[in-house]
Amino acid sequence: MSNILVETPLHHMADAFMTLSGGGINIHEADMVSHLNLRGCASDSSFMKAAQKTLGFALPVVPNSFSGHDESAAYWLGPDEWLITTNDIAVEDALRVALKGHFAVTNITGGQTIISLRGGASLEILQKSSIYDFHPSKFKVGNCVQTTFAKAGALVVKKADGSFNLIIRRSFADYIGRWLLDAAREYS
Amino acid sequence: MLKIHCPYCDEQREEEEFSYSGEAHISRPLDPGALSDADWADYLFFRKNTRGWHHEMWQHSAGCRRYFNVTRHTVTYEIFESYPMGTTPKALPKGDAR
Amino acid sequence: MGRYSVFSLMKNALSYHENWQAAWHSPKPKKHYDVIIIGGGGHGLATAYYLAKEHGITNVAVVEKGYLGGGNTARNTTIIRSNYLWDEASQLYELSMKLWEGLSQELNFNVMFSQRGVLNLGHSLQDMRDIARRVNANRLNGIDGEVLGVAEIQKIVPLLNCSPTSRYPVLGASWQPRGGTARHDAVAWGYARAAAAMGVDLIQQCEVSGIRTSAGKVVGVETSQGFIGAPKVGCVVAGNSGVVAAMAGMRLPIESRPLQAMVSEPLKPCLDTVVMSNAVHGYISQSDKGDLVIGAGVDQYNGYGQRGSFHVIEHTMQAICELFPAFSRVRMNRQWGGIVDTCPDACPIVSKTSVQGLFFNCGWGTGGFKATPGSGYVFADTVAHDRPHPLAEAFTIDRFTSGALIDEHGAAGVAH
Amino acid sequence: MSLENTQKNRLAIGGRIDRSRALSFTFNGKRYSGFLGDTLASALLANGVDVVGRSFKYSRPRGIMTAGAEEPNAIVQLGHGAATIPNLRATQVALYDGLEARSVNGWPNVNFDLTRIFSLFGRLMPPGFYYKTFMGPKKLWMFYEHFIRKGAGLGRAPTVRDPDIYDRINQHCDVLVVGAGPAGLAAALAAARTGARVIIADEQEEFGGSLLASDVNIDGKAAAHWLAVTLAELAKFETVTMLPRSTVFGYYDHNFLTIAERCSDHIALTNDKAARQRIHRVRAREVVLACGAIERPLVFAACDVPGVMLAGAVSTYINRYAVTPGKGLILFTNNDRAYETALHWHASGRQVVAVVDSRHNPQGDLVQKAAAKGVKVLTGHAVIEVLGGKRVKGAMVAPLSADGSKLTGQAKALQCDTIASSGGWNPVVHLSSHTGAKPIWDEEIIGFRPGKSTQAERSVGAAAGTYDTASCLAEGDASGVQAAINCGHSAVATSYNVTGETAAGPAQALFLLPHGKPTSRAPYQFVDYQLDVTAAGIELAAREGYTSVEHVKRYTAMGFGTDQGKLGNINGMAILARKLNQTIAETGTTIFRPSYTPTTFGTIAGRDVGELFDSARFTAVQHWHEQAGAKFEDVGQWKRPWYFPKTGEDMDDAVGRECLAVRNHVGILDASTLGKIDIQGPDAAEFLNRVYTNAYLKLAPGKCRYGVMLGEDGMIFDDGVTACLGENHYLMFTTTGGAAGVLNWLEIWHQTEWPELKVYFTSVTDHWTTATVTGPNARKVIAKVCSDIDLDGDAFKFMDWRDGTVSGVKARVFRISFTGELSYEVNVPAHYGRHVWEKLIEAGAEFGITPYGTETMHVLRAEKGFIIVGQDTDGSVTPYDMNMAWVVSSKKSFSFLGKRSLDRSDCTRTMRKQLVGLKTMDPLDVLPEGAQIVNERNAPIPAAMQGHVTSSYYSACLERSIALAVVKGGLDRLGEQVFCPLADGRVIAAEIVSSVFYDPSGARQNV
Repeated sequence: MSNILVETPLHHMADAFMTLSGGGINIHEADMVSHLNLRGCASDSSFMKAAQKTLGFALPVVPNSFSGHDESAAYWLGPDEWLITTNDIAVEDALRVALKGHFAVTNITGGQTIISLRGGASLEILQKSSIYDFHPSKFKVGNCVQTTFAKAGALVVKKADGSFNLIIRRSFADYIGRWLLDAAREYS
Repeated sequence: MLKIHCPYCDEQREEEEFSYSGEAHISRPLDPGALSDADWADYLFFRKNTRGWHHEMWQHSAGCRRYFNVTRHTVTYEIFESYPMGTTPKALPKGDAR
Repeated sequence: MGRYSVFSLMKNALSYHENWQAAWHSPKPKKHYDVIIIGGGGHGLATAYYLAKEHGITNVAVVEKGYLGGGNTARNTTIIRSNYLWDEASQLYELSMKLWEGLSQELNFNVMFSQRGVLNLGHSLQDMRDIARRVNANRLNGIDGEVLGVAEIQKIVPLLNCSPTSRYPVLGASWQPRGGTARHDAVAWGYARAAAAMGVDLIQQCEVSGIRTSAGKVVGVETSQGFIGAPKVGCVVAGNSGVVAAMAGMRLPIESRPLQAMVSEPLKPCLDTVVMSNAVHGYISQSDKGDLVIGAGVDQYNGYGQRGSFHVIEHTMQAICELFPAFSRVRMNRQWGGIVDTCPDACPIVSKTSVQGLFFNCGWGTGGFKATPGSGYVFADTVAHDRPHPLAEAFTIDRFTSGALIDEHGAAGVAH
Repeated sequence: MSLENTQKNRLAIGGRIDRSRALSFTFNGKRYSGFLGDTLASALLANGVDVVGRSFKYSRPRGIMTAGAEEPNAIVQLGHGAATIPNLRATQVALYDGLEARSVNGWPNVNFDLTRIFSLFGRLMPPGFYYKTFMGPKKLWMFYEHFIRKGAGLGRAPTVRDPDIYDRINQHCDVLVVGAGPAGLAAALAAARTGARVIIADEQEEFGGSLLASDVNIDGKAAAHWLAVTLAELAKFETVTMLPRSTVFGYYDHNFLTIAERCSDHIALTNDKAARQRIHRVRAREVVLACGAIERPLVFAACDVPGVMLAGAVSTYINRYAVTPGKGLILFTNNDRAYETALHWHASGRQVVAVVDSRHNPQGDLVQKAAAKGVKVLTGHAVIEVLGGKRVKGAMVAPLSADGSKLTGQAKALQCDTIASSGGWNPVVHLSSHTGAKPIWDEEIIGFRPGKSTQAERSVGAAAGTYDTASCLAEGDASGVQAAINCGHSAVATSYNVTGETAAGPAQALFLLPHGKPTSRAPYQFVDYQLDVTAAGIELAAREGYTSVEHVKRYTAMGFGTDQGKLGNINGMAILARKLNQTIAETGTTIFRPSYTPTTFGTIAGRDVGELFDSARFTAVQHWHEQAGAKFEDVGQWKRPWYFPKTGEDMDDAVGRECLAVRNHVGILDASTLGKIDIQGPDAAEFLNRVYTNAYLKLAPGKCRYGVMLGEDGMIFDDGVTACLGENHYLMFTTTGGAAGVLNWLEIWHQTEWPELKVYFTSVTDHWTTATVTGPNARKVIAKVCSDIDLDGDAFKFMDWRDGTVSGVKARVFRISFTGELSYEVNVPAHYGRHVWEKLIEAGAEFGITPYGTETMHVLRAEKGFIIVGQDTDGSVTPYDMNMAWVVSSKKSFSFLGKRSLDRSDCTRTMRKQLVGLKTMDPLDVLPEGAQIVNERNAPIPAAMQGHVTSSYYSACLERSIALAVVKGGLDRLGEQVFCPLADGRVIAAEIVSSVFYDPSGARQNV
């Protein structure tokens, strides 16, 4: 499949993002991983166990938090909804095999992308773009939140190294990319 | 600019994350066919439009996408409580809001 | 009532304006009237005026909980047009337009009706289809209207952003030359003065707390100034319609929402017409005082607070700056909110009710000001004859049962 | 000429200006100098400029009256060209080098103003004169209005795009402190020390408020020193945000406040590096309002002559800017505090002609102090009229009755060039009243104080009517402590030791001064300076029945100026109250609304302008479309290829070519924008059965079905194909515009009405790229790129779908058709979208594959009579109206959404508008979309309209025009002729025909 062209939603902005680096803010589109939407009943222990067994870690049940690690993570989206990001494409089928009863696994890899936001100005850029309170005393490592981002939406993730990930929809990526470039101008 | 508690995210969140969805506790008739035109119209269009404490539906559209109920005062805009679908609201505070 | 004219002005100037008569008096309510109008806004006062003038019913009281013209009449953006889509609506608004055209003279009170024209911009192919449909319908209803191209629009509004590369480029517009604006307070005052001169009692600071009925008939209203009797009661209370309906044990297909508006600081003339945009969602005109008068969208939630949410103001300002990039450095002087009574089909209710002698005139939503004369005219006729005026037949409350809604969302579009 | 010596009123020492930084500026074309730290107003006063503007109605010369936001007269236009700013207050403009300012009124200039002629007719322009005149003859108002508009307005708007950018930032804090005077600083400090997140904002150039020009000592330090120490401590906290030059202009629900920060206006007219202004959207848990008070002038005849100023403003100019704005001062007061102004003036080495005190026996320390300095004090006297035109020349002073209601003796003239006026102070209750709190009249402070809080907010210091520094600090500290505690922090109180303050004796409630003549005949006694509202005007309004304070405001325009009545409204209400023989409390006040001071449009808009005005959504194939030269159409937020013109082609050429290519060969469309919802769960079929008009229980895996959704009102609101992907698994296609609405529609019914149904919905719109390959050659094209699907017409039928591999990518292929041709909709994950699209183009090359856009799609589907929801429907049509009875199942046990409404009388009546086709008599006539339909060629106006044209095109393949329309009873009128009268006068005749123009049997899509 080496002759197959794979295009991430922001492939065309890589250079523009590069021009910012060195300043107070560093923006880049993360490498592609699988995105799975997982639905199921959090109070169904067999479902939760099966998911944990397959993923190697438990699904988060605390609102606005995520579990897992760099290779594979699960983000709380709602009381019965999670986003799984993983660089192991086998996870999708493994979940379908492991889970029983009423659940749903939906592959949305093509529909999303992840933007990494690091540097001293990250917090201020988030404040310019979103109404959520990202202050370190409120939004800690291990937190994630779905909220508005400019006139679109994003799942904002606080990573262990203090940097942020924005998980966004493909069709809005170009707009959000332009918004970020505009917001970051004064820091570069 | 309302600040609304989402019972699922269990946080106070900004109004811009939510979509208003009208008067709460209006359930769809089980047998619409058995209703008179007038009764059907009442379900479809007629509303309390309360001036005071109002039970209403909101969706956390930019968040967890869940619908829930809010008891809000339509004059002071004070919010008394948020509560999940299918649950019953607390007794209303005595008298008017603040 | 002394006639207003440049001569009366000069005469009074000589006596240092010490001898002007009151425009109206504030009597205590009588025990009984032929008709009580609840609500002393533009629509209520116009109803009382036409009851007296057209139907000779002068034993009328207008009861107002605050001060005359203090509700939406004092809070709207004064846009007047009649280019609605459906026959029923456009004919009602056109009746209003014709009344506007002679109103200052009829009332002997200058309401400053300024026919500077109204543009409704189109930003998408579907917008343009809807505009063409509406303008064609208007012309066949005898209402003036044209579809304009970008070049013609730019001539009328030099400061409008007509760049083909903007986010939502202007593709064209509908143009109603007879549309325009008026001085909102003057409309209420003019009707009040003319009605009072014919014997109508204008009772301010008089809040209605109940509607008394007997055997399915209305017998009067309980108020903060005591019970006032009447065999006919007309409710013209806009945002508070639901509250008054509840007093009569009724519900209405109406929800009351906040609607916000704002004005800039006064500027020298820079915008000579009214510009409205549904898609970009802003509308703007310039008052004679020089303020840019701007309307925002309706807030999403029910509210009687006469306050709305700030992000609605932000979106409106973004729209104005997008349409008029040169206004970006102009400053907003004042911002306020009203309560609009919105119907599911964005059309009003002018109707009898299940209670004999109780009438409602409401649901004008965001489009009430422009309708003031026509609304008062047909409602007075409906109350006087106890049957809908021909132009009001389509606007009875029954339409929500039969399903004969008149969906004007397209033409009503943005709040106006 | 050297810069300094133009400044005749500048003191040699003192003030907070930097004498080492001289700045040059121009006012009305004349060059002046000032210093860093000046405002435009202080610099103009330093230079002895008296007349800075002309009044709105009478065009009277006006001078600087105040030192702040309440300034009504000194309204200027800054700069020129694209960056010009209208209507700024000179008192709030920080001076910078090269600043260029002009008065906004006065022609040809403020000192020699021809429009002054109008004031001769002043008597003919009482309040409301517009309403009484210019009425006839009919329509002539437009003529009068033309001239009235020319005369109205203040500054001029720019005429080209704003060169600056603006920014918006969201803030969340425990405590927001509004105002950085003694009370605000004490509050901020108390809260900050608890570790609370604090924001403190002040509209002025530097923090300090009254401390910037105060003689008191705090904890043994001079006020200015204490200020410096306090600011330094605040700056140390990471949790504290300090915002000078930042006006809190609005207070909204649930403690949401908006702050406009002027980032660079003190440096230059524009900012090419970053945002010129920035809005802070603050959500605060607790709010402390320490926004101070505004002095109230006394109202007397000709009190608007340049040289009449607020007493506090005079002190501010002397102490803060080292400017004494005159030579000889008369101080006119009804209270003790104003005496400080006389002392400051005296200390600056200039003459105090007299203090005129309306009170008969004032005893306060300051009164003694003044007397001790040898200042002449006239007690029980009043200034009743000002002498002079473009500058005060003197004052008529007369003895006054104890209650201030009448004169008790002859007036005599005193010479002076400055009159400092003080009628007491009005707390700034504006922000608190934004929340809906009604201000309360307080006889104690002779002013309105903030009403009952409706939010977590408290007013302190002068804003609450507390005027001595010691109490301000104490109240501030207490409020900061309380606010922090309410936020869950533990706090301790601090006490401040203030020395050097003189206690003030009681003031007198006095507003309008009597004159020898009655108010109606006295020279103008101005209340609202900017709009020329006089005491006589207010009394006239009352006389004419405009007795509500709101009526008076609207009838006289009092308070409608750019100062929003900050200076004059309370006086106006007091005058009205007296006229109506009621108390001020009974009279009440008008409601204060945002903005506290005017706020720049661009600041409120932020960065959401230009390309960022709204998000533009793109498919994965966008860059290919751009390279192919596509023209784009806005569909909701999406940018969709509209058509692909080749060089020299116009739209009609391109669309004709694209249509023929599809009908005769093969075309390809990017259909990725269609909404797609993945539906899973044991009750999925039951759910679909409830939301669609037709039946879904028997839809087998591998099969697709077209469905229509109704609102509960029975009207069509979306349509699309749903495929059964497997047991309990479906994929629903929605319209492009309807995608979000449909998902919410499904969710709300599931979450609120049918939670017992086991089903999940997930949007996969963005996940899939959908390439529609359609036309007689479609199968050949697919065959070249897909080897693992049996494409045989019997194996893979119309309305089937299959999994397979397309040019190496796992794909889902649907045999559904919106063109009526053999079609394959190839769906692949969007990151492969560009790849698969290009492979399809390659594979199709030999068959003449042609990319086409939305316009061609519209034509092709119209030839087939397929509707587009939102174009052929408008929210008022049922499936029956659309001639789609076949899609409505009457057999379903569950009463699907909207079904009941279809039985209402209006939905079942005859002569509803129904979807039909129209063929123009002249096949080359293309009906304009939106054309209305009537029965006769020359229908009289108003004409009975039968319906309208919803879709209309020239069909290249049928070589004639075709149209879809809704026509009253249309389905029973096939063959009838109708007419479309057009705006250009043409009337086009057309025949009502079936809405299916092409391949009625559907043979072509079924091969």
